[in-house]
Amino acid sequence: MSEPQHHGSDFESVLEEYPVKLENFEGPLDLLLHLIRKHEVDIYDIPIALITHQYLDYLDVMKELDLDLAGDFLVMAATLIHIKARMLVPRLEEEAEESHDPEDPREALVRRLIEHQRYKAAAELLHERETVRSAQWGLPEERLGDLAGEPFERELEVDLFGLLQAFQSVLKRARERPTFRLPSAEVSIETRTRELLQRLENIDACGFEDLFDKDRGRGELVTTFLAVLEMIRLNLIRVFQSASFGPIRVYRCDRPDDAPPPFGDPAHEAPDDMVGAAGAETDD
Amino acid sequence: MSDELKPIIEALIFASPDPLAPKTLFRLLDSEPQEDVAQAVAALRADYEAHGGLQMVEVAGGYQICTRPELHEWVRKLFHEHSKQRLSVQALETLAVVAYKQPITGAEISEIRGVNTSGVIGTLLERQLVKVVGRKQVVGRPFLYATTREFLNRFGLSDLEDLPKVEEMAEALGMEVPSSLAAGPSTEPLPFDDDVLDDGAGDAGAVVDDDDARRRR
Amino acid sequence: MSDELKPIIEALIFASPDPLAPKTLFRLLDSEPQEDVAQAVAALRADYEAHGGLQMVEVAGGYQICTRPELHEWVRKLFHEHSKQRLSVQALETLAVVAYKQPITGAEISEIRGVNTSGVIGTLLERQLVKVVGRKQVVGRPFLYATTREFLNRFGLSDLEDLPKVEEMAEALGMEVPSSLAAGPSTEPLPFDDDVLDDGAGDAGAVVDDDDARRRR
Repeated sequence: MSEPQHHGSDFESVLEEYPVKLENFEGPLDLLLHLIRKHEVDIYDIPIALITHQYLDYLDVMKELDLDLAGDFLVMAATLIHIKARMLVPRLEEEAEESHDPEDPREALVRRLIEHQRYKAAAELLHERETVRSAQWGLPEERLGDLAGEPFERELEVDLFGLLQAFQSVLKRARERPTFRLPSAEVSIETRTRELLQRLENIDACGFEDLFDKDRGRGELVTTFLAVLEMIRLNLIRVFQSASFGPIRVYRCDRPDDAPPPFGDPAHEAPDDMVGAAGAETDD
Repeated sequence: MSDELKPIIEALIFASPDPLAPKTLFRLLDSEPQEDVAQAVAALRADYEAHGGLQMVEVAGGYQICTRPELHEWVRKLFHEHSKQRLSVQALETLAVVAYKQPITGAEISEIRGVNTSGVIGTLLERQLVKVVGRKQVVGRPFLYATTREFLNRFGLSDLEDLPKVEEMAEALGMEVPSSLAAGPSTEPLPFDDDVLDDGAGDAGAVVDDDDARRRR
Repeated sequence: MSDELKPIIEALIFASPDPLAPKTLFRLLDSEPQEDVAQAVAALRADYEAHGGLQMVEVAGGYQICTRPELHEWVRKLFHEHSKQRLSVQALETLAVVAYKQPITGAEISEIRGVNTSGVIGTLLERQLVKVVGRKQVVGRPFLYATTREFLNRFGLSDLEDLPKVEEMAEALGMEVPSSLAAGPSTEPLPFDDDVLDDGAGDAGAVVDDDDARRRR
């Protein structure tokens, strides 16, 4: 029984795989922990002068390398210097602050470091759980519709953020939704007919879709379409399609003498068969 | 031999979104003789015959594990079971519109969302996330909907003023807020400056006003 | 009795879009005594222990049937893709803080981690691993974050109590926690105290989800 090549790699070396790169300190606490480990000093008895010195040196290196020196690192530098100062004058401090903080000035920092270290450990354990879990494949989402016997819509666990996001997407859609207008009075069918004829003047033929390429919005598209129908009726253009669903070509032709009168001619109401007849020629 | 293959084949058939064709199975297990694979499949099918609530069927040229037809009534019941914590995208969007635009009629919600929402409002009423708070004084006197106390509980809000505003969320996400949005502490509980939609909700007095309804037509 | 229930329960767990909570199972099978249902579930789990390529796990407060992790590489071949995208160290550490200290504000997370975390929280919100459960009643009324069901699901945890405990952690660190620190005069509660964890989880539950909090008792 041969196994796929990568088998096991995900499980056995979870901790090694955990993507900690000490060079890329996530923050000042990471850097401090690194220095403490590097110098093998006791976290509960940090030689504050040494560590502060090292920490500041590191910041200098970061500056030289032009790394993005986050403010968090500078805040920690100030904290270290402050602790160092208090270590140098412990008696005075204690009297000044009464019994408020009789403890080692390093204690608060140590507590933070320990806590931070615990969360790092927790993150590693979580990563381990994630690795195992991601190796357990559940029933694919696609199958749920079959099993439900009807279209399946997944329900989400929602929070305030989800609520706001949902509202934003509704508003976005509302803004993007096309507005419906009938052909506006701004461009009449007659005007559009003239424009299209002018375009066809020089080229003799073009693709059907090309006639619409200047149109913005549904209203203009409708105007152009009606103009095309009108032009067909007036025998100003001919429209051909090579095959079902094939491209439609539009050809200009000279207006014969027996052509019907123009659309909108007050002397002649638009005949009922106008759209039908023209439609038959464009269809298919 | 077949005993080692069976679990692998079972896992593959289970995890496959489509019926798993024998051809695919042979390819995935290409280090094994095809007759062994075929034999393991046969053995697995026999197991499922004797087995409990699931069965292995051959469909569309492949194998699939599914629930036994006699149990479909139970499965159907399951899919009609809705957790209180969860909402469909439809329901969530509708709830969001009610939350930020209340009080609001069903027709207004449908207009904002661009789809009919009556079914979803039913779901939200059933789950007590929205309630009817009155009727709008326009033709047809439609119901006005608003969110409930259960809605506040559900989202950990003490009152409607607690609803997040867009700039706060941007902050929580570590994004830059366009200055137009961040401008000034609004006394208005509603979060959006939106030309099209804000008027109606922003002015609570105007919501139940005829003018407002006319403007939307 | 349990023999008749087992196939039904198996079909339900198999077909459930999310891990099937015992509560839901009891409701679906409300004509049966709960102890019979519980017994049938236990028997089914035992069957799956002995069984082939699938297993029954308890995750995110419910039961789920899924493939055995040992067969991962085979299943992965089926999808010609690598596993789900992993979380960054930043995201994992931030999640750990939220998980143990929930409900917690963004500022509190940054304080503990020693770095600004707003960007990471945004990522976690988007991936639905944390959620906003309300606002802290202090100046600025910042959002309170907690972990989601998806968080439990992603990390294979049955509930928040299933989070790794302090002893495991100390072991992973290879260090001892001195009693002075563990029980120290800190005004700030240490995070991995069970009491603190329980309270935190209970409170968060009480705010967002009564059912859930009750279930944990």
